[in-house]
Amino acid sequence: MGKMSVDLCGIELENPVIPASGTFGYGYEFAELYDINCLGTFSFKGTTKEPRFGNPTPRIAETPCGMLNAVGLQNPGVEKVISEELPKLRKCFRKKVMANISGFSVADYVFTAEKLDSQEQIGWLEINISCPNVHGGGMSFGTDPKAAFEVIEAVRKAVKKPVIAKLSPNVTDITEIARACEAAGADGVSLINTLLGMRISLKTRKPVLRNITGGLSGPAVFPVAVRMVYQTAKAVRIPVVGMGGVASAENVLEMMLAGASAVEIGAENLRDPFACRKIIEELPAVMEEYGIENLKDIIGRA
Amino acid sequence: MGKMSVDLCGIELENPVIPASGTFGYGYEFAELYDINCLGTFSFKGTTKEPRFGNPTPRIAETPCGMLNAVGLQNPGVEKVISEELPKLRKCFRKKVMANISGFSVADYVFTAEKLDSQEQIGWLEINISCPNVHGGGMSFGTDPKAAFEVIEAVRKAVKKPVIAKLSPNVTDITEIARACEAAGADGVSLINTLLGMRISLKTRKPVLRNITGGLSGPAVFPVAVRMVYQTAKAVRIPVVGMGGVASAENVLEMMLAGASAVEIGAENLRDPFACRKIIEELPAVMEEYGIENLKDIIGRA
Amino acid sequence: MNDLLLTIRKNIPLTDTVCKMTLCGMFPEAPHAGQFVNLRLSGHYLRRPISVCDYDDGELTILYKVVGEGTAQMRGMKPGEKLSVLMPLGNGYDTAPAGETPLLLGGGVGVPPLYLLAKELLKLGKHPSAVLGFNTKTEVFYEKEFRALGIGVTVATADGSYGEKGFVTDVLPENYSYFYTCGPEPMLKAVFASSGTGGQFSFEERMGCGFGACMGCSCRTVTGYKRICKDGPVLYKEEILWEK
Amino acid sequence: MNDLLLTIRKNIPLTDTVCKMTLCGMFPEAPHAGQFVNLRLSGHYLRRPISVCDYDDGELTILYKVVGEGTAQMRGMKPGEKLSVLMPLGNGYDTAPAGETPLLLGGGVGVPPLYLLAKELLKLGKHPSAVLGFNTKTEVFYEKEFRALGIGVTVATADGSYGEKGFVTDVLPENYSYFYTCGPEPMLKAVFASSGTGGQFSFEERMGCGFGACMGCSCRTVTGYKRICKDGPVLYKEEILWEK
Ligand SMILES: Cc1cc2nc3c(=O)[nH]c(=O)nc-3n(C[C@H](O)[C@H](O)[C@H](O)COP(=O)(O)OP(=O)(O)OC[C@H]3O[C@@H](n4cnc5c(N)ncnc54)[C@H](O)[C@@H]3O)c2cc1C
Ligand SMILES: Cc1cc2nc3c(=O)[nH]c(=O)nc-3n(C[C@H](O)[C@H](O)[C@H](O)COP(=O)(O)OP(=O)(O)OC[C@H]3O[C@@H](n4cnc5c(N)ncnc54)[C@H](O)[C@@H]3O)c2cc1C
Ligand SMILES: Cc1cc2nc3c(=O)[nH]c(=O)nc-3n(C[C@H](O)[C@H](O)[C@H](O)COP(=O)(O)O)c2cc1C
Ligand SMILES: Cc1cc2nc3c(=O)[nH]c(=O)nc-3n(C[C@H](O)[C@H](O)[C@H](O)COP(=O)(O)O)c2cc1C
Ligand code: FES
Ligand code: FES
Repeated sequence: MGKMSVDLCGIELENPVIPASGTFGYGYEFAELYDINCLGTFSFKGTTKEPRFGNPTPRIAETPCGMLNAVGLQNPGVEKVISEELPKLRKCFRKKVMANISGFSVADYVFTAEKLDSQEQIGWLEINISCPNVHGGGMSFGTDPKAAFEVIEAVRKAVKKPVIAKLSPNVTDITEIARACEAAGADGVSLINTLLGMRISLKTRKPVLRNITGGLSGPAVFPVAVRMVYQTAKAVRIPVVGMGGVASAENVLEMMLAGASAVEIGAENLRDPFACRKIIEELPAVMEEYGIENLKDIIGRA
Repeated sequence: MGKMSVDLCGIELENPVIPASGTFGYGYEFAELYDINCLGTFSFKGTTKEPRFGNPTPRIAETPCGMLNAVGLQNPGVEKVISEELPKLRKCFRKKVMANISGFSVADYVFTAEKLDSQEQIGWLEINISCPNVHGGGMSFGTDPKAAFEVIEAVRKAVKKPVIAKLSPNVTDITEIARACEAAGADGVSLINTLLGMRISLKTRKPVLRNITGGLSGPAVFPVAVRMVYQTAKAVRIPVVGMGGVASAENVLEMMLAGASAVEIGAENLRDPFACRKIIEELPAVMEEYGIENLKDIIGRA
Repeated sequence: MNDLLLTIRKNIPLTDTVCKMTLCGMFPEAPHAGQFVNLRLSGHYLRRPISVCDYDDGELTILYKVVGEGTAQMRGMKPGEKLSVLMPLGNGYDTAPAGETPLLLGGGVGVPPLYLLAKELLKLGKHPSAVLGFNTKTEVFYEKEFRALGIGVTVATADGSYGEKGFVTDVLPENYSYFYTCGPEPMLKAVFASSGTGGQFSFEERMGCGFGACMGCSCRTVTGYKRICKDGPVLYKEEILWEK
Repeated sequence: MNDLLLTIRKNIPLTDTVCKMTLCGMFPEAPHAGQFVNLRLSGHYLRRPISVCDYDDGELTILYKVVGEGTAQMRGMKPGEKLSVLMPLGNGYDTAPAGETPLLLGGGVGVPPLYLLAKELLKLGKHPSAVLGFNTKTEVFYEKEFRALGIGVTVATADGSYGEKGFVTDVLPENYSYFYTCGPEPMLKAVFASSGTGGQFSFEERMGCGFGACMGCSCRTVTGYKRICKDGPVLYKEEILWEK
């Protein structure tokens, strides 16, 4: 067990760095660039029961220190993920991967989770109850503690692997949702998904995104994410995976001090495809700079 | 009526630019720098019934494209504001000013609002039901539609001047709170106050702010603010004052397209004390660039 | 794809709004016509995608139009400054189906990628010709450079202030074996409607990553979903589905 | 207060971590000792407050210690680069109560403001002397410059590797008429406890604006609330309330 290793729901990660769902595809674009086995693990693109094209374009807008996306869960559907993506991934990634799952009904979530649960490559099921970019699903589960409880309980009962509930920041009290997920049997929570935002073009006088609103991510949201991770880590006993605006080894440490057992990195992968590798490489020096011997020691110590 | 003029609850503003509460003091620091009569109006520092020192320092932290503050409503109390600040202000500002009011109970709010309502200099009462930096007050009114209704209704009944409810973005559905305020008789709403955030120092391994959390403002929050203004303007009939991360004439126009009748500018005044004057000076050229003849024409047109 | 730190060698205006930037450095992988680069600009979160206009060992040329904050910042950059550049990106034009007399149809800042394409086609022994469309005389650029390649060049301006009057589709030559086009969407649609041969179109879309990771730039095609940045920006005529 | 665009003339290291930057430009208002400037750095939202170390018509000198991102960026800046600077800020030291033989007590990067103060006191015909405290020999800076003013200078290092061994409070001279101090808070507290005369203390606080608008830097004093940036950074000994 190295000084960077952490435990995530009973599975050891060599380091806490996890590319976040939706920013790392199913891994190969990055595997062409570097050996992605250096990652703690990664969370693959949000997968649904049926294939989805997602929202019309433009799906991307720039914001100060961040970006909006309204991809809308484009993915080939769980069957194809299992028959095509996972076998390809196996060739370049020998660790357990995190499956990110979305749905539009409890039955959807359970269907997709069960399928993926049976895949040996998969280590964790990250249940996204917080996607702001799909209408009539996703986020509504993540903004109501009862709905969150229901979906997480149903998934938990149907699967064997650890279930991590991915929470929305677009709520009055994220700890309320986190506690509902814990009560429903979640083995962990991950947060934050994107903050709902919008940009308007002065040239067209219309929203930049065809979907009107989109999810804000990137460094702009980092302080909000740190706060929510801090609050949530104090409110639940299960591990918290922190994310939102992480862009450096220093940010990883800050998230862990706030209470994160592991840290996901999203938008930064898009600006700098080598970001996660760089952060992993820089971690030991930055740990030394701040007198941190073992990453496990700082989790939640702020 | 100039091409930049707008109407705010029956009072005409020469232009829509309003320095936001807490970032412009009671005006004189800026009046020493330029003639602040160029402003549409300004919203003075949040005023409470009793004097307050606020929170212990450090109260300020830097974030990517933004800042956290946990000032905690430092102010000399409503009596002194009336006896000392307003007379000084009268010497450098001849327009109606916006009074920003906070409290810890409905009675507090009503007390302070009544006092300020009787001041001729004051044009609007901006009722801050959203300050995230005070414990046991402030924000709880702004995160619960019933509490918001109660305080706004009580203030509305007690005063004559237009009442503008200042809303918190730290809620699941800001339109629900806005509608409650409208139902309670608010003449307008202003949004957003700061998003709750946090930073942790790697050197001390403790939160940077003594108050632990603080309010995030600055360009980082702009897309969240635009989205909330857009949603709120569609949900209520009363005017919406937009703010959050506005830092340029272009941002002012974007907020107005989203639905703002006037625009407040906060943190940018702190980085650049001349920001509001610059924005007002630049507005005509930027309006021309985008073919806008009259600002009133673009409100809510996105 | 590599993440390169390139040095600006030249950065000069060609017209009121279009500038030419040349960048030098080590290029582990040569870009092909129709591929693009993605530039990181300080103070801007997302990179800016710009087509490769020309490439010689050790020097990359891009032409960009100033349309917003990022390109305005680029215009202000000085020789010697460095830029982080992800490249080469995208599929690029497929020269295999060109035939003997391919036609290059460029509109505005759709012109740049066709320049390197013309060079590549010439190297393959083809006889390309080009139609370059602009709004008005003062916006014309790169005519001389295309002519210097020794190929036939027709310039069209929408207002007739220079060259032929009309859109590129108004001045199409009688015979060509295949076409390659890049330009604003209305032009692409017009080309699609009026062209008699097969051809390839280069598209633009707002991008998150530019290398296929985020699904920010997807479009529907006859053969399924494609990412403009990775499976494009060049699509074959047969694949295209026009939306909206 | 003015918002000035100043040009870096020099930017050189004095020690491993402390650098000296001189800035030139038009200064409509001359700063006084104990006042500070607030620097805008690209890529950082808040300005960085730094004391005025020296000022001559047309040239401003600041000394800064590299402690974080902003100061690290400053270290990398080159002569000719421009900086947006709000100045002068704060009250500065009050020289009226100095008496004939005022003592200047500086610790680490608390030393810089005392340099201009020494010059001002000399101009007033006073006979200041200075005690400059550092952790260790390699961190000592500006001793020569203080000596060049022709005043008595004692250097103390906590580890005794240079000058006297100890803290500034360990090497206080017997007689002095008044004192002025700037340095880390533990030092200020020690000076407060051990000094026999009246004096003034310069404080640091995290700042939002630096000019009195945001209430980000308030502290309690005997005479009420004060803003470090506007009513300070210098407080009289009699006003100080130590918190925590
Ligand atoms: C594959 C590809 C090749 C391109 N090649 C060229 C070229 O050779 N020369 C040229 O002048 N332009 C080219 N463009 C368009 C160029 O990317 C945009 O003009 C540029 O990004 C605008 O940036 P801005 O900051 O000035 O504008 P802003 O409007 O301030 O940009 C805001 C955001 O929108 C994005 N954006 C704005 N317009 C476009 C657009 N048309 N396409 C994609 N993203 C956009 C920006 O990248 C940025 O993220 C190309 C675009 C693509 C997708
Ligand atoms: C009135 C005043 C005068 C000062 N004079 C000097 C001087 O002459 N020389 C010198 O080296 N330093 C001086 N300082 C301290 C200097 O402001 C900080 O070292 C500097 O802001 C650190 O910036 P950073 O980006 O490197 O650090 P970071 O830690 O990355 O900065 C993060 C944020 O915290 C703030 N911050 C960090 N440390 C301090 C601090 N000690 N005081 C106030 N804000 C801080 C920064 O301004 C920034 O907003 C002075 C501070 C004040 C308040
Ligand atoms: C382009 C894009 C696509 C995303 N898709 C998903 C997704 O499919 N499932 C999911 O749970 N989160 C998705 N997210 C959210 C991220 O996983 C992450 O929670 C969020 O972006 C905050 O982290 P960041 O600031 O580091 O990007 C997406 C984010 C981006 C930017
Ligand atoms: C230092 C500071 C103090 C503030 N104090 C108040 C206050 O007293 N009352 C209030 O309603 N809002 C207060 N705010 C919130 C602002 O008025 C504004 O709603 C918020 O900062 C978002 O705008 P911005 O991003 O332009 O700063 C304060 C903000 C800052 C930065
Ligand atoms: S821009 Fe990210 S997939 Fe194309
Ligand atoms: S820093 Fe704003 S009042 Fe002092």
